[in-house]
Amino acid sequence: MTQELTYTADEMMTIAAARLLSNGMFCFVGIGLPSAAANLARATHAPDCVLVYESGTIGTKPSRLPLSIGDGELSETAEVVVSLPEIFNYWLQAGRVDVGFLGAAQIDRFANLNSTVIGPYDQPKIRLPGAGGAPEIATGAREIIVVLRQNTRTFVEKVDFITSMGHLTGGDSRQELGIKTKGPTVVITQLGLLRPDPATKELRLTDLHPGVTLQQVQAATGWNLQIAAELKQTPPPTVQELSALRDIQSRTKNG
Amino acid sequence: MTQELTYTADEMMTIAAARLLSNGMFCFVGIGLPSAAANLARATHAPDCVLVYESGTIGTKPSRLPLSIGDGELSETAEVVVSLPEIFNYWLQAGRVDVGFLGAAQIDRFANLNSTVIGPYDQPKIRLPGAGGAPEIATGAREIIVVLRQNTRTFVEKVDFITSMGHLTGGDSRQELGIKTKGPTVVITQLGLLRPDPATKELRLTDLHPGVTLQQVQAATGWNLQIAAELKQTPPPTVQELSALRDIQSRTKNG
Amino acid sequence: MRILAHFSTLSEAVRDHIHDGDTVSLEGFTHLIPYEAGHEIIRQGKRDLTLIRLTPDLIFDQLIGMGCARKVIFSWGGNPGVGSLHRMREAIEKGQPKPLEILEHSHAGLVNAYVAGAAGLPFGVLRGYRGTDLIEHNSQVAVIECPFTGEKLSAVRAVNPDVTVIHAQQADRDGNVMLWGIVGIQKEAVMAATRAIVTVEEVVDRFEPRPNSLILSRLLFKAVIVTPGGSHPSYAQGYSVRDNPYYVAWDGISRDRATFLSWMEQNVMSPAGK
Amino acid sequence: MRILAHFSTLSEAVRDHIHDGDTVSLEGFTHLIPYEAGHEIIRQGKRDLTLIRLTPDLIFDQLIGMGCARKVIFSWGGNPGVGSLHRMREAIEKGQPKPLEILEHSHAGLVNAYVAGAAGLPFGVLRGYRGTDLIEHNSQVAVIECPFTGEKLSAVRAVNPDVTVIHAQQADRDGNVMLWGIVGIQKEAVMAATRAIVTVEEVVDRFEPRPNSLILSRLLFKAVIVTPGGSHPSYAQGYSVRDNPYYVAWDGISRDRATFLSWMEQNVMSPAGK
Repeated sequence: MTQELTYTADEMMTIAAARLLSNGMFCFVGIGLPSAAANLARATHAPDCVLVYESGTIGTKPSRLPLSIGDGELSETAEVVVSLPEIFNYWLQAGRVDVGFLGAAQIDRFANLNSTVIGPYDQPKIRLPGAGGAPEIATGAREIIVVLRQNTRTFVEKVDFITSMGHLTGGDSRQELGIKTKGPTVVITQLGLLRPDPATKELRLTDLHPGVTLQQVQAATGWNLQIAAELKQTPPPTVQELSALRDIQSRTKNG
Repeated sequence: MTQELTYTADEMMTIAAARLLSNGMFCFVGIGLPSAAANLARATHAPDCVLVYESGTIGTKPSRLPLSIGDGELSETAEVVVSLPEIFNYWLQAGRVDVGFLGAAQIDRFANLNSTVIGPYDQPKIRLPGAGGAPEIATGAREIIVVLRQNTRTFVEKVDFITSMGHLTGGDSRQELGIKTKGPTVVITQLGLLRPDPATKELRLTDLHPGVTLQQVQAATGWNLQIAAELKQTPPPTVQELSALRDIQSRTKNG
Repeated sequence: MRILAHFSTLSEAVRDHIHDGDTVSLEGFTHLIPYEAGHEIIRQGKRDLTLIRLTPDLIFDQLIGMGCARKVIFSWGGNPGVGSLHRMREAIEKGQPKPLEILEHSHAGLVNAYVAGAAGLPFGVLRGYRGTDLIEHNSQVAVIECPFTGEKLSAVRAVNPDVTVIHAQQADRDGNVMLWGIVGIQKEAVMAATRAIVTVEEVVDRFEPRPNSLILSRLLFKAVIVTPGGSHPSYAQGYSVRDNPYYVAWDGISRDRATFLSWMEQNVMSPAGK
Repeated sequence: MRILAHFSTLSEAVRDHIHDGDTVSLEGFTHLIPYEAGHEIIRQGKRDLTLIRLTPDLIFDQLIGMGCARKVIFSWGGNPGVGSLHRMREAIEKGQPKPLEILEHSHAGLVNAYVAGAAGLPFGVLRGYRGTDLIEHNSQVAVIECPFTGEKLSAVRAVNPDVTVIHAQQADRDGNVMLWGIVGIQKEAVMAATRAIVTVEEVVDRFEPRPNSLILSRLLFKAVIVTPGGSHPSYAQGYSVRDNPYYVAWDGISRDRATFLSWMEQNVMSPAGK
């Protein structure tokens, strides 16, 4: 019998995200957990997953995780470094990106994302950093993986500000704006995975991480969360996944 | 007494054009006579005249005249080589070019230029190469120097096709299209120089080359050409000008 | 973006990626013109192509004279420094060997059509074509008004070729491509296309940095073909010089259809040693 | 275009080219941020500036906290990898030390505003801002319709700063400027501006070719200033590494206005050895 592995919620999220990436995929990555997930995928089952950061570094192979999207190692290990007009216009907008990762401070049931402001825009309660590359990643990448911590402050009935469009008001409302990309296809939290219902586009819980209960998930959601008919159990992190991830992170801390 | 110099009509045109360039001017140059004129200016009174060819070579210093705008020496001797979107959008359209040179197969009294077709567009008598960079040089450069041979086939009452706008129908018609650049300020031929009247914008003969008569000029013009009140005489080529020009051209032939 | 570049032969690449009726861009602004690939298109007898190049150059004169084209999109159609493209003129003026439709831009206009195509936009904007008769004869140019200033500018419809072909100096073993010198509109022509193929002078283990150089990602190419001298009679900086006598001689070769055909037979269709 | 670049000092260049009320862009995407030039702007007490950067970063936090700015145009206003820009937040949330107007873009939007500015166009076009609330709060974004397809896209008004300031690795003796590594939006920011000044790590006789490098013509600069370490705590590839501990420490320094002011006094206004 194998010994039970211990791991953190962040590790589970990162590993769940990495598992969704496959070889040859072209991934638009941000700093933090998405960057860790993409590099974990590269270190394990998807060595030919191509990473691009919005700083214009294409096919970059950092040995440790960058603190900022502009860290020198990203450009030194890149196949090509391009300017910002090129990365946003010729790569992202032109539809060459398979998967974009986005985080947010708030998400609603249709996976619309807020990273701009809590409270009214003109009288903010909390002013957040703002849009960055997110709005165009949200519409330019073929599909979006959202990664964020789930609680009632983040999973809200209505976001205070739509920074990045998810499925707008559900149904075909996204397509009706003339947008052909899929938008968020999965939301990864420390509790499980949520995916939009094919018709209504409302997020449903489809996967539960090990040891998490449905009650915990519902309690961490600011609306009445739908549960998929066939709810799956996320396989726990493997020894290989955990050690590869911890290896990347220890190089980062010591770097 | 100095000995009379002999020179060709092309040499006179080239030298007259070179004299109009000054140090520090940023000149958009084409192949042939304009290229010879700009390099002659660089070799004589305007060593810091900056040459750009539409191939994207900026600050190029060819030792001999290129046969095509893409010759290797243009890029090898350039300060910077930029892409075509950059040269046309960021340099020409952005208004950084002081002087553009244009030739043509036909010109009218308002210095509109045709390099597209003789006869109807859809049933051409002679199909010419077409626009190239000319239409946007004509509106993007601060001013335009036109260089072409003068005869009744080239100086016509009405051009068969406006490839590059000069002063359109005269008066303020050019400005009324929202164009702020000056357009053609001088036309150099083998007979003399013509400049637009400040108000009507109709070309007037302002300078006569040595040995040319008014009758010759009138006979080579397809409309009733106006003569400036103070008609000037072009100073003949100097020994220095001629030998510098011939030097450039002999390097070209032997290169 | 999942199909990666692979090394191929010219005959395979042209057979697999260029089909009758395709819109094909062969770019290279005087420098690095993909002649060998163009000749392979002729040898394979491709038909009804819509050909795009800023400067048709001799390669389009050859393609048109051999009956491969039904339409040409271009912005300057001469033999640089020499004169006319006689085969293209005969096709336009007399419909020989077959009628040729033309769509005529200025350089700046066609450049911005490629830029828009590369950026996935349906149109580009420029302060161009104003006061010219070009706009009357080009349905792909329209007036557009600035929503902030009210200024009227020109919109040019994006070009998105089915295939773009370029020639470059080097590829690395992964299929990344490096070109240097006059880089023209190649990046945009490649990125605007559904498929792109590239011929290169040679394959190197590592790119040496060069002034005025450009690296195009392996992700952009369906096929990379080692073709030394593939841009002759144009040139590849660092490998060859422009064959100016060829350009000058072309005027005589191409003036008469029979002379042209016999020259093509000897030099392109079944050249000695091929 | 007739005034050529000349070598200058930072105090002269800021005095001569940046005036109260100017719109000033300081670009460098995480890499090559012109900190020293920003500090000189603070030391000279410039006021009422409209500041433009994609990522305001600590340099704008410092400029805003010291009262230099009346407006910020930006697209992502955080401390990268760390958290908030506390001085900028306090100005937006509480009007301290003075009210701060903001104009907020996405990266792609502001990038295309610079591109349009560099190209001399009044607006740029992108498939962006769609479905977001940003468009409601930004008068410089409008809907535009493709005249060919009818598709609705976004137009973004061009930015044309009075002055753009950048930091680069090298200048040559003529004043041409070379940068390499992450090159961001610097070319467009420089070319969109009425005036541009550049600080460089060093002057070299000849540029050595580098991968991913960019040369900006001397014709684009009013002043070139040799300023080694001029981008610290960001970095200049080949010369320095990013000072991540500085970025982390900034969170504590900037959280409280008094601590911030005393830090600025000691480290920027009258630093030891200056």
